[in-house]
Amino acid sequence: MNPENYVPTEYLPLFIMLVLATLFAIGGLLLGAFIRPRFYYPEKLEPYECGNEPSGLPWQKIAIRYIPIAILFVVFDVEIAFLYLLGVSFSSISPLALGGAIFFIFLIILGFFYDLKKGYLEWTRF
Amino acid sequence: MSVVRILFFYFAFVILLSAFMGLRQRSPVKALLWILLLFVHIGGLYLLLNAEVLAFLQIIIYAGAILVLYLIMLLILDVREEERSMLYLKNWQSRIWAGLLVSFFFILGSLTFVNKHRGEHTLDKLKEVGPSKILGRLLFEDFTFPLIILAFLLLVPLLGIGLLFVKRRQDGSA
Amino acid sequence: MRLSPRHILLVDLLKGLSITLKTLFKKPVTVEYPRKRVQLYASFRGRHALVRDPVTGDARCVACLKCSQVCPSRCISIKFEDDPEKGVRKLISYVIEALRCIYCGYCEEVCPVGAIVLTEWFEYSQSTREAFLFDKERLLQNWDAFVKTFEGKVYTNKFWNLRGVPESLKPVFKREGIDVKLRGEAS
Amino acid sequence: MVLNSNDMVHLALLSFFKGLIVLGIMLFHAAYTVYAERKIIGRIQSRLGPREVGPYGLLQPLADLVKLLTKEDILPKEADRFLFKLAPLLLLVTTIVNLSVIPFYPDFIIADVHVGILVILAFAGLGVYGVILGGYASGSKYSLLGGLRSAAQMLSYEIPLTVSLAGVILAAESFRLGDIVEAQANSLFGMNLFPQVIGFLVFLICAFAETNRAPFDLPEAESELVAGYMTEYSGFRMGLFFLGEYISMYVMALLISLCYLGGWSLPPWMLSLLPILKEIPPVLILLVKVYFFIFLFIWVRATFPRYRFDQLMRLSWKVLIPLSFLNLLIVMFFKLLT
Repeated sequence: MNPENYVPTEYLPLFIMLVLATLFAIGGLLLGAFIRPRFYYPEKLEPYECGNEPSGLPWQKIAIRYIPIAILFVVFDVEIAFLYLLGVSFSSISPLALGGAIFFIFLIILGFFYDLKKGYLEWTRF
Repeated sequence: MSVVRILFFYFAFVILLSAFMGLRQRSPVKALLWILLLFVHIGGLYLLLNAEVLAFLQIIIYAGAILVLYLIMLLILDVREEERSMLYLKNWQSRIWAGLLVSFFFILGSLTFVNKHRGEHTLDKLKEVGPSKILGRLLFEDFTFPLIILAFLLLVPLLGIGLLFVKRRQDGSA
Repeated sequence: MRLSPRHILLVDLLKGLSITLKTLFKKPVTVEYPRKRVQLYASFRGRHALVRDPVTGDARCVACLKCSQVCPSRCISIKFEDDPEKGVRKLISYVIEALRCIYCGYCEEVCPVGAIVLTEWFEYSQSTREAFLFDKERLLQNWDAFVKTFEGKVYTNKFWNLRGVPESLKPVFKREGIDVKLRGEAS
Repeated sequence: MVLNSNDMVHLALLSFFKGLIVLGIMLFHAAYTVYAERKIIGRIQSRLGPREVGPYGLLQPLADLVKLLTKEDILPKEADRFLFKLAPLLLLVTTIVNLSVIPFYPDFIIADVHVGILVILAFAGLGVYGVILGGYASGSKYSLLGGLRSAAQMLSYEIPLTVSLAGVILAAESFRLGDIVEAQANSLFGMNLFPQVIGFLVFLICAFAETNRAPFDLPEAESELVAGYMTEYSGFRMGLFFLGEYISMYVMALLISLCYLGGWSLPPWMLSLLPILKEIPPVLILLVKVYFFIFLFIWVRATFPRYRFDQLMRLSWKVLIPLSFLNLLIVMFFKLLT
């Protein structure tokens, strides 16, 4: 095998599936475009607000509570990447490496429990 | 030209294009979407390099987590359109700095460029053992110490989340 | 946080699931309406009607206004004039706004002559508001339409019999009912 | 693999037809799951469910399709036109692609890649964009809040889901779903369910939350958010969101069956007890498992009331994540013993 002309052909079907799914969705939309009615008037295009006149734009300042969740998600996602790699090579690595990996997981869990104890993850904190 | 070359040039072109378009785009959310395209194509480039695990980890972590964090941040901070005056490339000093930075990376890249494939992890071995297993073994055996440093790095945001709340408590606002 | 074995083993959740699973195999209560019908209860309060008097062929109403006074949603409006010769009131118009009616049945309860009834007729949907403005003629027609489907000979209404009022004090029609079969001879 | 162009065309055509078959079967299933859901929930509520269209209402999905196609397509005034159109596509496409790495049969898989589970996670991660962008682009307050909430929900539940999957990967030492099924068939209990009950439960609960199904159907909390990120969508675009939800239900049901219940294999003790079970075709075994989970999805929806948002977050961060790590430690312990 020569890396010069290596093509990851296993992933070709994945790509084909992607194209198929896109074609299906766009095809459905196009098919509908021919037969669906179009009777637009300004009231119909207004954003929904339970029948009231819409008051202001939606893009206003929203609670900051979503940010800790996103940050934690990033941290855990990185950790999960290593967890998975550890899972795959669990029985083929040396005890020392295993110890390092478990220390890695343990440290993150420790940080997580610190946040939990401090209550940074309470939704109703503020 | 072989298929690999064509695919490589496609990925490289889209990466450069989406980076450029992401910089040009005025709406931050759309700029973010260009960056999403960029990340997905970097994944494709990894795939061509026979780094399957890395390719999908790239998408999972960069596109699926970090960019989502940015997106949520954007929605919360209510930035619909970038302010014109905030364009930091307006003055010539910053342009020079940016140019120097780009050329630094360019030189660094060309210095470390290797035009042949070497090392013990050949394609055949990769196929035999499986790419994920080799990566895992390499990571945990040879890079145990950097891994532990990484753990401490990852601890920083976990401990730093509290800062978000401390500031708000001083305001007294909810 | 509450932590008990009951909590950890999800006993409550499983109980809920078992209840819904049991209902899954029970017979549905739905009656498929246009094909099957439910048996209406006696004196179901449906479309309004003015009883057609078998003798005169007109409404039995004597314009006493009790119904419009008692109506909680004020949907009955009556106009009348005094007839000086006979010394009785004469009904000019009797209008019910059916869309405002809440079907409480006070009007038929209070009526001293059994003129207004809420018939056991519920299929009267219309597509305009005006169609629900029942005047005297419409109300009489409603009665005729109802009588056609009515199987018994004598119409009595459960709501005519007020609790606590002795039988002897009730008007005759409330005791014996209204003879619906006479209608054909009178009109 | 190094292939010449002829082989490549062959592979492309083959996978194209495989993809068509899978897509067709899955769309059929999704349509009839809607029907089954209405029917089952109807019976649970002592109603009859759809009955009017065709015998026993069996043509109801077709009628729904016609309705969705002929419904007006409304682009709200404040909407970002491009993103508004992109969002449902993104969600549906990323969900459908997941099907290509799932084996339905020992040899029937569209893309037999080494990193099957990573592919599913990657595309599930991209699906979050559909939700957030749908909420952002609509230009409505309900949409934006609903989108943010669903995104927060999906992010919070993806962590325990992936960590409990790590236990499965640890047991099989492979990312490929086929290998995971085989490893289970050769294990002591024949399925991952028994050493990993905690992981199974955590995964099950997270599967409900990831697919935005009751009792975690916060985006569809009519009483507070109207229809969440779908509020402004109508017609076929809303249909795409719905289809995405139902297909992701199937992806999750398939994943649970493959990762925890042994997929198309039956545990060895069951086979030795009843040798006749060997005659059942493998795909039927998988189907029974998948249908059971689909039924469970519907059953749970008909039974449990919706969670409040803070309860939802508390459940994920305080209960499920610690539990999933506990599960992982247990699996590691067992693995070290053997």
